[in-house]
Amino acid sequence: MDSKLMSYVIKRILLTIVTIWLVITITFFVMNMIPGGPFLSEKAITQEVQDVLNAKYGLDKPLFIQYVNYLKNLLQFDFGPSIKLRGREVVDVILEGFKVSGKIGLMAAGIAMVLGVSFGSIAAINRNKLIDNTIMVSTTAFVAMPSFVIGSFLLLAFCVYWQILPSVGSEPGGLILPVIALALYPTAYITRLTRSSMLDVLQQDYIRTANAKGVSYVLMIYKHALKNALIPVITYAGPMIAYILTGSLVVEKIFSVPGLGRQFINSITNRDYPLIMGTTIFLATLVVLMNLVSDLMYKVVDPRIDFS
Amino acid sequence: MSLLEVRDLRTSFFTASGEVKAVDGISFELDKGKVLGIVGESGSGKSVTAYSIMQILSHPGKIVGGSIKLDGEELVGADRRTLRNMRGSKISMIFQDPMTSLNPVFTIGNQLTEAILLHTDRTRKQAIERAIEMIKLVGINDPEKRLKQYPHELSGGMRQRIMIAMALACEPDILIADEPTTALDVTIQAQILELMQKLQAELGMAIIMVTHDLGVIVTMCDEVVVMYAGKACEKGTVDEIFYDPKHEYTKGLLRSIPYGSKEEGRLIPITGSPVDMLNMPQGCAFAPRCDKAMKICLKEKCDIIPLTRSHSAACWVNVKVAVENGEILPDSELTESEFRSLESAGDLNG
Amino acid sequence: MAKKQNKDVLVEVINLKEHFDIPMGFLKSKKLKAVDGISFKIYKGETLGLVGESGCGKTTAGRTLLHLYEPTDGQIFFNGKQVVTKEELEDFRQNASMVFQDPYSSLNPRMTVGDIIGEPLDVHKLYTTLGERAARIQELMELVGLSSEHATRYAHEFSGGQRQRVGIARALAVSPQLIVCDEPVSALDVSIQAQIINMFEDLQKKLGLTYLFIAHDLLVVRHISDKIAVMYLGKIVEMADSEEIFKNPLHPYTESLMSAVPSPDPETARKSKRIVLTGDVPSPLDIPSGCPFRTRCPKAFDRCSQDVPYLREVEPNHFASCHLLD
Amino acid sequence: MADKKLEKKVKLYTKPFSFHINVESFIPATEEEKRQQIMLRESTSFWKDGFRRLWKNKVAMTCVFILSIIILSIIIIPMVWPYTYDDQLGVSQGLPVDSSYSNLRPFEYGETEQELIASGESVFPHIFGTDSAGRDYFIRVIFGTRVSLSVGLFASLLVLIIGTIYGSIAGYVGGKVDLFMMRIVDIIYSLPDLLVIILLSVVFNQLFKDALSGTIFASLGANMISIFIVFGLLYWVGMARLIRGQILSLKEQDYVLAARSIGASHSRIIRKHLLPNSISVIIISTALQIPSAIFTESFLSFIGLGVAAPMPSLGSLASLALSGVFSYAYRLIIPALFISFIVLSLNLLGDGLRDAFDPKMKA
Repeated sequence: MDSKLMSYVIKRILLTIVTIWLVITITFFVMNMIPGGPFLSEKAITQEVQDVLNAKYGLDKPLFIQYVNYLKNLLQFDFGPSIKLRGREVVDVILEGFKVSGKIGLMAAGIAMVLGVSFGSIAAINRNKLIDNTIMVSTTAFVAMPSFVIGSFLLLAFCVYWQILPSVGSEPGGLILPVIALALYPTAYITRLTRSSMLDVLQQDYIRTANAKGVSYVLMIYKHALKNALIPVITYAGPMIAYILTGSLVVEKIFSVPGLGRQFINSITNRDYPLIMGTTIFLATLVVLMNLVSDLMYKVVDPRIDFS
Repeated sequence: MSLLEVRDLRTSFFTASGEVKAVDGISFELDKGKVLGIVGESGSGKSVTAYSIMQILSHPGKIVGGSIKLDGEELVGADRRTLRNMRGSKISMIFQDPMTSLNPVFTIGNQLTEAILLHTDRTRKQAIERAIEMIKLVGINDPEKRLKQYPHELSGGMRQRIMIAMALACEPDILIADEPTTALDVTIQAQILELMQKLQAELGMAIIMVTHDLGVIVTMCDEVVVMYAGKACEKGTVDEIFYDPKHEYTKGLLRSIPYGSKEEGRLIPITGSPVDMLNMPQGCAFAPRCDKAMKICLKEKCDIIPLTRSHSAACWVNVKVAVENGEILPDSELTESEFRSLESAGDLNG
Repeated sequence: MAKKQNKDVLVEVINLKEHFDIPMGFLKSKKLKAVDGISFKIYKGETLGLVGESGCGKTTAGRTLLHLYEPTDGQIFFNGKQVVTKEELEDFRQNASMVFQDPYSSLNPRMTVGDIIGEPLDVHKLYTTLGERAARIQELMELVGLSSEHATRYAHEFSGGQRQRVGIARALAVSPQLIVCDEPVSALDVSIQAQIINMFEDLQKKLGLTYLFIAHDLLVVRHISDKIAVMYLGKIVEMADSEEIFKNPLHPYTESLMSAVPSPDPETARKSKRIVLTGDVPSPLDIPSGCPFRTRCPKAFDRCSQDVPYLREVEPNHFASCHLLD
Repeated sequence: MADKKLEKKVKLYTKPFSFHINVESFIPATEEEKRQQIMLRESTSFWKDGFRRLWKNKVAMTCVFILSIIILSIIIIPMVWPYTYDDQLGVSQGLPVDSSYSNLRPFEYGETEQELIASGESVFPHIFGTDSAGRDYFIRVIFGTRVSLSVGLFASLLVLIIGTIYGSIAGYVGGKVDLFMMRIVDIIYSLPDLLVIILLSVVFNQLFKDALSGTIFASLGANMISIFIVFGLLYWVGMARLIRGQILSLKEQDYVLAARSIGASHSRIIRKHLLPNSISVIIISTALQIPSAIFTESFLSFIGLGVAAPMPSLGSLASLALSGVFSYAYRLIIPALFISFIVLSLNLLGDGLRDAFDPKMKA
């Protein structure tokens, strides 16, 4: 790896660390703006109990010291205890939820990538033909539908009207609908992205060169065009993960999936502040890291990139 | 029989604002080992002619008529497989911008061996050997290292050399060069032109040189087709075109360029602006800019008329001169046999 | 033509340098020596042609001359004076203007042709009434051969040659003494080039203009220039009267540059012998030591890699920088 | 230099074998005749041209039509409708709650209304029925649309203002200032916006709850205010990046250099050259920003962080309907369809604007 690439990678990693630190800091101080602080429930408790609790969790110390302590704990993956789910650590709650959500998210992302790239290429190759128009109309529609609308419609169709799939995520087969609901939007988006970047690439001079060399149509599309066309698609990988994470909030609510998203919404409704903080930091870190990965992949895949 | 015969080729672009007849009936032949120049200004249809021969026109462009015969085999309307076997093995092409004409995400080696693997029975290893041989042939050092490099790591001149190596790897009969030196500096242009001349002498392929640069035409070509607004207005050998132009546009063009001597004094430009391809005049496309335009020029297009065995032009002025000299009578009619007998007349061959 | 001694110098440039910082990776940067110590004079009413290949610094030299970039080093005298204060710059801007290469990107697509030509008038407040402005715009348009009824149209409705006329009219609006022409015909079709070249010549006679004519096309430069300076990697390698430099090129680079241009005349082309340079122009970020041309010079010898040659008067009024000439 | 030998050999053949020529045709053409052959195309300005293209775009014009109808309805209908969005039918002071008004299906009536109809009076129908609290669902949907659209519009305006100012400063000043400003943008850009919005909404909700009571903002709710603040804090970065890129590329154009060489001031360059040439990009991206803002608002309302009850928005209506989805599916379908139609129309209109005014710009 040449030094320019190295220095770019280092710069990008530093920026990511700064971003994660910023997320933690914002989260901590913003949450501390709540009257009484985030670590105590609102239930009326006596002053003595309050003092004991404060001392126990170090809440009697100045805010900055609390912040430093919080950072120290985070480095050891200690997000503190939940205040609503008695006796449970925030980390455990998050990890338990993430097991389910991660599975759904990964499946949705995989489906979106595969289908999106395929549909997008098909549409671009058959530009302005019936199949292209069909794909474009349907993706336009799916892009315009918020995840909760898609989720609701799927619920209505498959669980209420036809009654062929369970409406609750914990039942067998219950994850099919949430995965579809999550995958639809990114699929549509990747389809459009692939199509437009493919059309762009197909007009490039090097495609003409390949054509003039006598390269067959199929090879031209799958070797010469696709690799170039996928470069912008890679940049969407990061935002897609972010979308799927936030999308899972509503989809898990609609289909009652016991995942991190539903956990998060419950923690908001219950005002379980340590859990909100923990989940926000966890998810934000995930998204920021994914952005880093897709950014680096983009630079590695495209040999042209000038790192200066 | 000529190696390549183009007859009345017509190519149009069907745009939202209407049909643009980019190439509107052009004919020429190319013999083995000859260099034919197609010269014209931007929008004259010279590049479209080249793309039409390769049949690699981009979207709304379409060949709407005419015939292209390679070794007697018709290419217009030929099936995909025939065309694919032709491209890159019988006819190869290089392009104006070597920066964008190589695929940025594949190595030089990958792109060089591709055509070799497609059109010959060579194994991958043999193909790599052939690629190395070609890189040496086009005068680039360190061929093994180049194979692993990406296009952006090379300079413009080197990229054009790679393009040439790629085009010649399968020993084509014809090389079409579409403005191959326009994007390059003069010293690099000289290198590329010299390389092309050297390779032509060694390998003996025919070349179609598409360019707007009259200097490049003079350096490289045996014969020239001058294009204006999608039509060939004059054809002939380099000497005929440059010393005895018979179309007013060619004459104007030759008058308007500086030859680099202080004695030449003021340049004599062609007046007016290039023709608007969407609003083509009814008669000769050049008539509105022509000093010698006559009534007929505005009404009717002149066919391309042979003047000698190798020289022909599409200009009414020639007809007028012939009528005045009594070579042709107004309202005269020639039968086909009379025409043939004229054609075989000995005075043309001398 | 008057004798040299009687001629006034309009522009004098002494040891002009223009270096740019190019960031390279993390906290590092490199100096791009676009123009590296050039000196020349342009006499009133004459044309200095500046030729060289892409990346030789000719465009940067022209822009720096017009104070579009702050010079890194060196002096620019205009009418014997240096531009220092804001007022002097304001005054300078009314005496020097520029014509650009690309007739498409040099005209604002959202402005009418009239407004484009009128912009210098607006900026320098060169009129008192709107009628005066319109009359001046009409005058300018006629001067460059445009019909004044086109003033309300937009640039995209015109062909390349007409657009370039608009660009020239804009440059003339302030009634300048000096016009820097940056490749003004290289984007135009051959048949249009001659129209524009003729116009430059006519305007020079009519208005007594002085040109710095930047181009890569040697034949065009030879046609229009009184004097020619050849640039290579930020330096002037040779400078002389245009006939002299073509008949008697002293620097190996000038020689090969001129022989590289293919002649559009078959006889001349057959007779001429080409000197083909090997290799590419080095990057201006990595200028070779000693003589910058030595890496491609067919006549290079030991000294060329050690000593930097300086531009000196080899023959009367013929300057060159080459160790061979010592 | 003409080769005289060749000249002599010139013999004329005609390709068509017959040949009719009127000697009259060889009279030179006049300049006037020549000029007639060239037609200068009709003069068009950028805007005229763009609007003509837009007018021809059937999809975009359909969207304009749909959006106009929606906008007119959300302005006029609440003024003339006999019910209001927070009017709980069947609930009146001092009387027991008349539960017959809750959960009416479309075109059903409550008990007292049925009595009125029986007595021959006409009663305004409940087109979409009522919700579980006995509120007329049609007017709630209309009002929800109004809320969603206004949020989208104002949030986009906010984004437009902040983004444009920030982006143009960074782009125009350039250099180290630009570098620093864009680092900040990079960081904000890589924050997962919805998570931050959720977080801030949770906190602001707590903070503003008391401060707002009694003011005109109370009916909007603390969440709404938070949404605006959050939009203002986070969403402008996309716009800022876009504008900066635009300004940077415009700055490199020769006509800006030309203006500088003339001696034009910074303000003139910005006013006459940079702004007019970036305005289409600004309009297009604002048009595309509105649906994304509506998206976000409805998302937040759906997870319970949007508008404060009883004020409806399309997202909160869908959210509320979810619990009764097995019995009253249409209550979910209606707002969902509304939101899809609005977002779809706005997206397509934005695409149409882009095609009409800036064909080069890509999503």
